[in-house]
Amino acid sequence: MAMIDKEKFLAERQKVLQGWPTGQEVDIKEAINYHKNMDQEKIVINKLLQARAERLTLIQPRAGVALPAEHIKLLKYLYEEGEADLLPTTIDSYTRQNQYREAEQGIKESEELGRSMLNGFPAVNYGVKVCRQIIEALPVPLQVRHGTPDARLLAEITLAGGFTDFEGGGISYNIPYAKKVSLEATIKYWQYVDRLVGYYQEEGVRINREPFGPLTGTLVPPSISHSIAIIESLLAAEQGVKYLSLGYGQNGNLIQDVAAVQTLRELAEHYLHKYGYEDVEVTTVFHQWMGGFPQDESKAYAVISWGAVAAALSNATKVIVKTPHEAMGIPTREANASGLKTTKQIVNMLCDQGIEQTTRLDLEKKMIRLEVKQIIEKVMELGDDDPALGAVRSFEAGILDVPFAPSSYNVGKVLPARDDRGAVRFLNYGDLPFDREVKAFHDDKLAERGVSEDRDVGFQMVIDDIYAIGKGMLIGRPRG
Amino acid sequence: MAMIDKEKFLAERQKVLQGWPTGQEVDIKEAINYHKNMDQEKIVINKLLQARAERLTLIQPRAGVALPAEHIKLLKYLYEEGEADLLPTTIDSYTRQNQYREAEQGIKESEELGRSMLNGFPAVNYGVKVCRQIIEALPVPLQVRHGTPDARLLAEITLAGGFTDFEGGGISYNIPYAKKVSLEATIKYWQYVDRLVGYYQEEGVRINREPFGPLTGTLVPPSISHSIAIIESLLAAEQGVKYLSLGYGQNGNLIQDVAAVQTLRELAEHYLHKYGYEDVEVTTVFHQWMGGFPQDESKAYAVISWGAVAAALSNATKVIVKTPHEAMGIPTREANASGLKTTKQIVNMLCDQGIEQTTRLDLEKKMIRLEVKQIIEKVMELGDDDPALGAVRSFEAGILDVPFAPSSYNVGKVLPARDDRGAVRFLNYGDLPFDREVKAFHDDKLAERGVSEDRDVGFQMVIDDIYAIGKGMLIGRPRG
Amino acid sequence: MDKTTVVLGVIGADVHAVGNRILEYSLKQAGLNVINIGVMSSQNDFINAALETGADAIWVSSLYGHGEMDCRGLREKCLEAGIGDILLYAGGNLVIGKRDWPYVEELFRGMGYDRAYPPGTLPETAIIDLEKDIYKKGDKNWRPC
Amino acid sequence: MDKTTVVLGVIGADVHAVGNRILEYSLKQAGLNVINIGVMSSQNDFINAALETGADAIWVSSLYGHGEMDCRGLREKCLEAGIGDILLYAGGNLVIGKRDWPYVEELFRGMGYDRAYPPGTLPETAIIDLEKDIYKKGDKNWRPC
Ligand code: B12
Ligand code: B12
Repeated sequence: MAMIDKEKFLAERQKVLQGWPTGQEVDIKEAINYHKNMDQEKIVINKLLQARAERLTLIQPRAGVALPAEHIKLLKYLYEEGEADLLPTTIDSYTRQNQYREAEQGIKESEELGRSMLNGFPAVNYGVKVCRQIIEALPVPLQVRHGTPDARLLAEITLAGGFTDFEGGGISYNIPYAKKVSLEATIKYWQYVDRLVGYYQEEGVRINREPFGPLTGTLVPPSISHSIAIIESLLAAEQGVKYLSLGYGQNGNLIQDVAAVQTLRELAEHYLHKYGYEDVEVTTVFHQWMGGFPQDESKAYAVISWGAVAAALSNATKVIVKTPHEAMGIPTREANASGLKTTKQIVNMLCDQGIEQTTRLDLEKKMIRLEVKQIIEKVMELGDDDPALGAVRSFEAGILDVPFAPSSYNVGKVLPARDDRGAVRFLNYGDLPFDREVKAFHDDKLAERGVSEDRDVGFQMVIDDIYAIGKGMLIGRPRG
Repeated sequence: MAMIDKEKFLAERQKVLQGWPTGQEVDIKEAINYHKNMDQEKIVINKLLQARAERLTLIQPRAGVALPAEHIKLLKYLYEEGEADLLPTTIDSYTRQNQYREAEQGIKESEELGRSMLNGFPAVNYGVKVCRQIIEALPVPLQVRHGTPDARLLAEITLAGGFTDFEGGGISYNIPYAKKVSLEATIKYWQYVDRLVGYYQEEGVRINREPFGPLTGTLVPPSISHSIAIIESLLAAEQGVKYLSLGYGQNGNLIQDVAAVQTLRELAEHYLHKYGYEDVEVTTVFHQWMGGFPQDESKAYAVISWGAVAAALSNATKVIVKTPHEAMGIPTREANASGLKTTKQIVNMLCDQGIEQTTRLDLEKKMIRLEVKQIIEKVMELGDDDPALGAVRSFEAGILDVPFAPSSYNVGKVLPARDDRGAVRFLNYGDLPFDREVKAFHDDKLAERGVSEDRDVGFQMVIDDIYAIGKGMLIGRPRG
Repeated sequence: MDKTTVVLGVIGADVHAVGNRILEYSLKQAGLNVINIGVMSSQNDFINAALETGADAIWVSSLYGHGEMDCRGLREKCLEAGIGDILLYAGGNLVIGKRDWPYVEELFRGMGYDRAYPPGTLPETAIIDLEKDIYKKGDKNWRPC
Repeated sequence: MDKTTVVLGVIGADVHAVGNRILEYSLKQAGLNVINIGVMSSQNDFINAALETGADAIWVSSLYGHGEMDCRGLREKCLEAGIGDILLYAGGNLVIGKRDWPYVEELFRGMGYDRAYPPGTLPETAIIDLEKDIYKKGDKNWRPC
């Protein structure tokens, strides 16, 4: 695989744009012009690169409702009251499944009931013009956040609509977000998206791309999410993407989380260089704990704060913020702003403190590097140095395997569990291509926990760990 | 000074108990019996020593209202809903000034209005029996928390009333809590309190004593509060106290805070042993940020969480918890429980993570040890090895000097400011007995900040730092 | 006496898989027969699975917020399919946003669900209810735990 | 034209000293004459300082929660002392607990205070008000900032 041929790409575009009537509004030349006349302040990558240079951590919420006027109000509020540095537009689940008819129905019901019946903003249904209304109504740059296996039309419409950052990837928006969509297909869909971004790039328009780091958000060992982020980086770079934000979902053990963020950029740059992409800029994204939250809001604030601490100390370029309503449902705007303000206070208080490179931190980093190397080498071997082919074959073979993923294209043998300090380890390796050293490390760590809890290392630990943070702990210790 | 002679002590007791009619209810023999029949679960030191052994951090709120029934309800709620491990009874400000008449007035107004018109529980006015009602109504142990320069009667009544832990000290409850009460006087008053605790101890009743660590709560450098805690430890040990919890108020830089807690116990034990007290058990108390809080509750949660993080990582035996209402006023019970739950979640998530001894941590610890040594040596020299005399003379000479203290017995020359990482340093040494090495260290650290902020090191930094946390930062950087 | 059979799945375009795994595990641990149709299941998937296996109950999960739209009409579909009296339970984060639970419960009862569960419900709670409901209906006297 | 003189202090058994220091510093920076009687000052301490210095205003701080009780009657004492028209400001955490500000403001206005300030007020805000009030009273035309 190389960069998609321009002619072929342009031909495919015509088909994609027919997916829904609003596709016809997209005129890419006009869109490029629109972007070129945009205020520099409204371009995500400008803010990200500045933050990276100044070693700041920016804060960004998740937010999206069915009706545009409400959506704008919501985002304004999150900027003004919540002090958000970057804003999102989270897309609803019907749109994510290309079910635009259901989305239309959701819009109607929302209009009738006067409250959002969709869990996000249905950008495709609204089209380019409405997207631009949103962009223009807000003083900070906006990103599209979703979870769409086939986001070609969504990308066409939102990028033409003035968004300067687009989340997702052929793996990261399939495996955790779909059941029966083939990986081959989604990688192709996302090569299209990347090619579209690359096309804008060729024309001098800088769009940032962000693979979805946290995957299923639940006890994902860093080497798994890092490997997938790296493969998606290579796939994106191949299509001409120059700006990448790579994400990682907090696991809760500070040292492991810091090690993860620090190695994420380092490893991504390493492999990008190795495969000949010298001019790609990498920034990092830290997601506050993505698994089950405590119901109690005061406890949720603690989880949010702890995520902010790890984001700040690991010096992630931005942090995606949870809210005190997380366990209950889509947050009110007040709850959303609350999560932001808590995060802002922590990030501000910690930005000058730094963290030292300690023995334990070094060890975590060493292990992540080792594991990623073993995975990526095998992926590239299976794919004959083509990351797309490598990814498809590796998922088939269980060389790549995401815990708790709904996709039938995921083998699903890997099981994670926390060790005695709360770091996430492998309980079951499935078919991951790890050598003895790696396995001995994880086995030892879990054995340690077994001893300290006086029980067998096993599946009950996984269950207990899934519930743990929601129940006020980090490690799912046996009760009583 | 040595232990107060028993006869003299018993004679003084008779006078003290005449301070207010309820004093007559105190029958110390009966009280000793009462304590001996108390459930082991209700004795503070049992819980503290167990926590210390298991490396846990217990959580405790501040709470007190005017009316006993309301006070009991409040504490029950903080235990049941707030998951408090230890409970307080915070005493109102009139009682703290021995203004029992004004307290009586406050009780009346509270009864009439149906809401507490006092900022705490007036234990002296209620007497022994009501105290015992409180103790008996609750399943966990209780401590008296106040700020009383002359707490002799309060101690008599509350200890006879079944409390097993008593906060305060001749210095720490004078300098930050009084204006014109002589230090000589308060040290004597508190020798009485310690002697009373020592008396119970001789009779086999274990009462814990806790000097008030945070002092004015505002940018107090660790070596100042440590020195005072050590002197109060020696004073207490001299009167037969065997259990001491030593406190420290969070400053906000994690490494400095961890260094402070770790050295606090180490140094206290060192000096206790040095002066011949081998059998005193020392536990530690971490106070979440004691200075001005942000008005915004979400931001207050962040400050609370960050305090909980430092408490857990430094492995303090207990943490005293702030609430999201801190900047506004005495918290509702709900807000109080919220602060507790946030803290509990953090402490639970961090209890197994630990923190490594790093270069920066070592350096902070080294500096604290050095500074404390220079202060304590000078204090003991001035006092001819008598800590009481040493304290009085040292405050006169500015060898001991607490920033922002209201007392006219405090020289008040010392000025603290944050360095470029937020650690609290000395901007003005006043007459502190520091050598060149110490001063060079602080000067350098502040010069670093000056350079990074491109402004002179000076008083404006102090003002900015006082406001900083309340305004969402740690370091008071120049605006604009 | 047959084992009680439960059809389990996550309805609509919802991909939240973790709770579904745990429910399956817990139901099996409790000795029930579980047909897990997994995430992204349509109303028809539920009906078909129930028809094929002669299930006693359908447990519908909805986490992602579209539960109100997705779950509507399932009871009617059951009636059409001739299994009108099958036990219908729903759980998860059934509506969008944090809403008063009694309101949501009423909503789902109105839609023909026998029981609905708020966020954070532990499987054990619902398994005990299931036992009761089945006992009440009188066709089985099995006790799951 | 004389400098404006403000008597500053913290009333009652209140020892909160930090805000008092900052207020003194800010008032001086703004060019005012400040008589700081410090923490733990009684109503008489305020009156005496105002009489001695012919002050234009009294700034009372109360942080610790007993403000409602401690501040009551100060206006009457001023009247008795023959300085009934002196400007009286109060600020800090004036009552116990987090209460609606309008309620507290009304309470203090009712007690004869010209102005009352909620927690977190910056000195500058009140200094500007002071300028206005003094200007309105017409006895001085000095502008502090
Ligand atoms: C992990 C997670 C994800 C992962 C899911 C990975 C995967 N494939 O499984 C990812 C990141 C992919 C994700 C995506 C989305 N998510 Co999500 N997610 C969560 C989160 C944090 C935890 C869910 C979880 O695993 N919990 C742990 C398990 C054990 O608990 P459980 O799922 O609640 O199930 C238990 C009980 O509810 C109960 N139960 C469940 N069903 C039933 C049924 C019956 C009959 C009974 C008796 C009991 C029962 O028993 C289960 C076991 O104990 C929740 C919030 C939370 N709970 O903290 C949000 C949450 C569910 N997600 C939400 C949303 C909106 C989304 C997205 C639309 C948008 C987004 N944020 O990107 C997409 C949806 C995509 C789609 N099409 O479904 C919202 C739903 C909003 C609402 N209802 O108002 C939530 C509540 C977060 C929030 N507050 O906004 N999410
Ligand atoms: C530091 C502190 C202490 C220190 C004080 C050290 C010292 N001697 O100065 C210590 C630990 C000793 C302490 C003790 C107590 N405290 Co205290 N303390 C605080 C805290 C955390 C910060 C105060 C501070 O320094 N702020 C920084 C300065 C710069 O701000 P400021 O004081 O608010 O003043 C500014 C403005 O308010 C305004 N202002 C103030 N007065 C006036 C007047 C006018 C006319 C104007 C225009 C403006 C103005 O300008 C100032 C400068 O910007 C506050 C809560 C908070 N604010 O976060 C509680 C707080 C004031 N304390 C409180 C209480 C109850 C107590 C105690 C009774 C009990 C206890 N917790 O131990 C004792 C009281 C002892 C006594 N007799 O007074 C309560 C008061 C409750 C209420 N009003 O409902 C508070 C609000 C905490 C709480 N939420 O419970 N405290």
